[in-house]
Amino acid sequence: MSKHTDVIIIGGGIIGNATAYYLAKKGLSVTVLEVSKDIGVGGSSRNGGGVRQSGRDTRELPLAMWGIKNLWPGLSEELGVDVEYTQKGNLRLGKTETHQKILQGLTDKAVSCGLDVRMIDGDEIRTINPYLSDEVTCASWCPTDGHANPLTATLGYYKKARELGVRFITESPCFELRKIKGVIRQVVTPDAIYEADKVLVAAGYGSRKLLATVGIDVPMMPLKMECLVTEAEPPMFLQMLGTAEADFYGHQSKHGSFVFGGSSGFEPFNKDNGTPISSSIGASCTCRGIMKYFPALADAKIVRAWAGWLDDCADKVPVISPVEEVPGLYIACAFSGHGFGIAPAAGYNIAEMIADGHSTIDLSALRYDRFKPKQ
Amino acid sequence: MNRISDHPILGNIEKGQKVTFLMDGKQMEGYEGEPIAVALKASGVMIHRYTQKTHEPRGIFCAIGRCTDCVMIVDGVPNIRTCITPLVQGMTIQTQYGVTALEVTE
Amino acid sequence: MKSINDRSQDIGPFVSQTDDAIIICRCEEITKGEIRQAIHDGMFTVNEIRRYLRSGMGLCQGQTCGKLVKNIVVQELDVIPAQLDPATSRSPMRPVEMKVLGNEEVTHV
Amino acid sequence: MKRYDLIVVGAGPAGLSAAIEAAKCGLSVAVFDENAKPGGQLFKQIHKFFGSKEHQAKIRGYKIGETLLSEADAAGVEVYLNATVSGMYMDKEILVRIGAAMEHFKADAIIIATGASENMVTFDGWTLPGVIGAGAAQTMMNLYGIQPGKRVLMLGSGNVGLVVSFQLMQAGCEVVALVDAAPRIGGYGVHASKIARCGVPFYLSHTITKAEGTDCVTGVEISQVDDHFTTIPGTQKHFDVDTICMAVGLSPMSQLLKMAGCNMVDDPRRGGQVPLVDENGETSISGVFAAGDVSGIEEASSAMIEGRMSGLSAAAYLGFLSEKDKDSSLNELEVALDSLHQGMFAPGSKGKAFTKTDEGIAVSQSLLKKGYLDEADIARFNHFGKKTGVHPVIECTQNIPCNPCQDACPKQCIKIGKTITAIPRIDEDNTCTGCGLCIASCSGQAIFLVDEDYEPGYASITLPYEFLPRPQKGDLGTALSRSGQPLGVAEIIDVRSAKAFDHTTLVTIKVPVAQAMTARFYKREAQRAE
Repeated sequence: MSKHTDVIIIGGGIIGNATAYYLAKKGLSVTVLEVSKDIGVGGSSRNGGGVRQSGRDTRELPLAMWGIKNLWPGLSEELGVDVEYTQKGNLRLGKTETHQKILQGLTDKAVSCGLDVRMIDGDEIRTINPYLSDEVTCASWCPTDGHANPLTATLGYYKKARELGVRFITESPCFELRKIKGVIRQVVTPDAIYEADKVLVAAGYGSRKLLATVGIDVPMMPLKMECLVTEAEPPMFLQMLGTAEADFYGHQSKHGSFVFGGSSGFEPFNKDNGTPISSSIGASCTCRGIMKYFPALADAKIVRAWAGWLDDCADKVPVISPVEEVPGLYIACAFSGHGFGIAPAAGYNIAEMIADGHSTIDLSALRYDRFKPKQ
Repeated sequence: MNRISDHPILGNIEKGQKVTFLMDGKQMEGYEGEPIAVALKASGVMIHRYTQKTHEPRGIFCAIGRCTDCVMIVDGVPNIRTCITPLVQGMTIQTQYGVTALEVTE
Repeated sequence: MKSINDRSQDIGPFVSQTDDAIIICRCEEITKGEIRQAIHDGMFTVNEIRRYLRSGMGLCQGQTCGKLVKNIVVQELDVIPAQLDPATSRSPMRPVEMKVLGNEEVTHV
Repeated sequence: MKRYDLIVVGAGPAGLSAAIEAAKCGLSVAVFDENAKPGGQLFKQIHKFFGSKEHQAKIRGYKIGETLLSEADAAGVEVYLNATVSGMYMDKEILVRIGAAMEHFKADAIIIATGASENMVTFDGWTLPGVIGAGAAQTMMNLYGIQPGKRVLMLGSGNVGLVVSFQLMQAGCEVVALVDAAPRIGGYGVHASKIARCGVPFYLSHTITKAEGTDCVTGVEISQVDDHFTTIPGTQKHFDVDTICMAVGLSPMSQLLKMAGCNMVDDPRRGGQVPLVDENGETSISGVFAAGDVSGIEEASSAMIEGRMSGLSAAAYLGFLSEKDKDSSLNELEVALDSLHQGMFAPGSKGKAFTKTDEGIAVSQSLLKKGYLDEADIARFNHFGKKTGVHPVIECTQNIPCNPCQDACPKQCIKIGKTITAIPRIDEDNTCTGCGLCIASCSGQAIFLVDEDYEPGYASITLPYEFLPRPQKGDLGTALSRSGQPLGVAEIIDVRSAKAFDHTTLVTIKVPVAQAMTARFYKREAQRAE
């Protein structure tokens, strides 16, 4: 097989897979290079599965809204894999006045972008979700938000892209991007040098080191986040949940298990032993957080906890951008822990950007060169 | 009766107090401290649960708390590994259907 | 040695087998046929199969079916077992109630 | 957070042995085990162990467990029971579920001795209640005193399948057949012979094709397999059973090590995913050791030695033991371990088909295929001239690491020599007194005392008996052959029990002299010879 394709995508996560699929659908030949042994190993398989618009920065909100309107509802059918998309709303919960203020601020911004989201009180919250503790006094409520299964969505894009002829190579670490005569051309791995007319770097935090080989930087930090999942429970509620303090988030899956992410407060300082495993304290902290809101879940058994590194951007918003300084190079990284919900829309628009030179949604607010020092 | 009253090597295997418990509403006897699964087996109960998807019967498989096939609803709580959960006087045990005590009817 | 890293390699068409209906993952009730089909959908590793089908993600955390799934992949892809990592090991090693997991000393880091 | 010099995860033979050695060197040691009872699988092992004195040969597993526990206690080891290690993290920290709380513990060294989990095979109906693991059968009958079933079919002819089959019969269950897909019996021939002489048929090159029943197992169908383990149509056989028991091997339970980031390797000879360890049992993480089945499937005797080695290594790692003292102790243990690693069943011999013993005698094909020796085998392996008066007949024909019979005989009639795997020889210059200590000492129950001159026309045979009810002097029953076939009436002429026999009853039967070398078991019910 030729080592040349129209496009090389570095990173077999949901962004890379979705972009590969939409590019292949447009008739382009694509190679996806994934550093690990598994497809979809990074944040794509380590998130809470939220597909929400509320609570987002206004710069990425248009992408989120467009994706929920145009892609998510038909995604299972399109990919031939049940991505378990459920659109039953998102509750972002609060207990204190401070929480109320945080939520109100987010809500006001979203409303200005045309999103149907509003603040509701404790009684209304409990009519939507009767399992919430009485301590919960306020919430932002966005009825068009929802959740999906990050594992099947990521692998569904992979499966479909593979069917359309996209070549996926796993365990293929990329050392270097090489320009030939001023334009991007080569991707160097230990086994081979791959060539393409265009290269998309969508490798999470790993993008930073690789982009440095062509003199480009995205200011981001690796941040270890932890998730856990319970045994299957009888159906309780369908909303996606979050909190003003972001101490936990999650939902009940179609399978019946609850998937929750959470934080211990030490995430930026977490150590790493080389494998993305949970810390000794993370899952316990998340459980305490959950029980404060859902006392009814106290008896639910945790069967698994996991952790992963997310690519936390300096301004908490992704970089989705062409790189004019390196013609042919594109970047999609720094999703900062909320990339899953916008992944289909991102993949679709990146594919347009690469194939057509412009995208349906204006992504200029997410450019790589937006970071400016203090004046 | 499938309890071993006398064993050529182990002699009489020590047991706790005789206790009663309810299995799907029916009173049964067992020995305190022995795994629930053992007491059920002694009373001839083979089916501990029916699976969620295909409603197949399941019972004891590994007997050491690993396979989780023998889970039942114990005192109202589902997914309790009966092979390693000690029997207590007055326990209420229920056959588990999927993850609930409600029989699935199709 | 054949590599499993090239995901576009030809592994032949999916041909149904007489024992495809046998349950492999007892907890999540995943059959051999579903696992074989997943391999033909491109899921070449135990982790990918697990994420795609939920095999090994049930209450027992894959303790019973881990090796069985791996053997099916070995057969289907015609590779040797050492080429395939088992599913990632995760805590807690046994199911534990939220109220218990949340009940620990919190003074240390 | 509580902190120890050494934390051991797993209170089985390896873990307890490690803890004892380390504590004796002065380390503060804590052992964690998820079970209510310590000892791991030892308390389910009611058979006598193989090996030599230093390996605790001829002692039953549960007794070894009791000894280890009291030694651990004496050495000041803290044993946490019902304490499930939930995860192992950086900085040698573990999170343990104890009761309704999680507790964090740290140590300067950690030994993982979590043992193994059972492998399973799949067949139509394998999820039905009544299909169980061999470990489940042992747990039910030997720990909790309940029969796993009335009529049982065993899948797997390795030592676990053979030993558990025998234990099932001891628990009063009927073993209707022993099935294995391999063309020959995997475990010790002596274990196979114990069940063959009770009449259990062996079906080698067979596998289970179906467990029958709607709510639970009511029957089983087996079929023959070809050289590629594919079932041959039309070869089905049916048995009415209520229980199907699987003993198809073990896998190391190495998840904690993998999770902690130890370098792992898939090694089929060790049973699966194992940590990469150096000669001290130390993993790729400094101060984290692995011992016992978790680092490669063997048996409890090896696990105990490996455990001791890792305990000493941990002690040396933390400066409680000089390198010199460690090396000399390890060398001694290495020799003991090596002696277990010899012969036909050594880890390195897995899968090999031996045609001759180390002594150059052709191995018994009957034993490998049917579980018992045929008459030609008997002639080949028993070179004794005189047949006057009582004398031992040893039907031990494989090179296995075991020698208690040599130590048992007060008259030195039985010789094995320095190589523990040698086949025992009978020294004809020494005179057997018929004390029977050799019979009771033989973990394989392969020694018989025969007296062809018991009465004119009749021979006496003394055999090991571990079933209830015990026969009584004067009882009339049936003599069974090595394959469990009825030979004719046998009269019980002596029944001996003694503390030294450790629950093995010596039963002496009187049979026609022609059966002196064929009758090897006694059945209580009178049964006509066919």
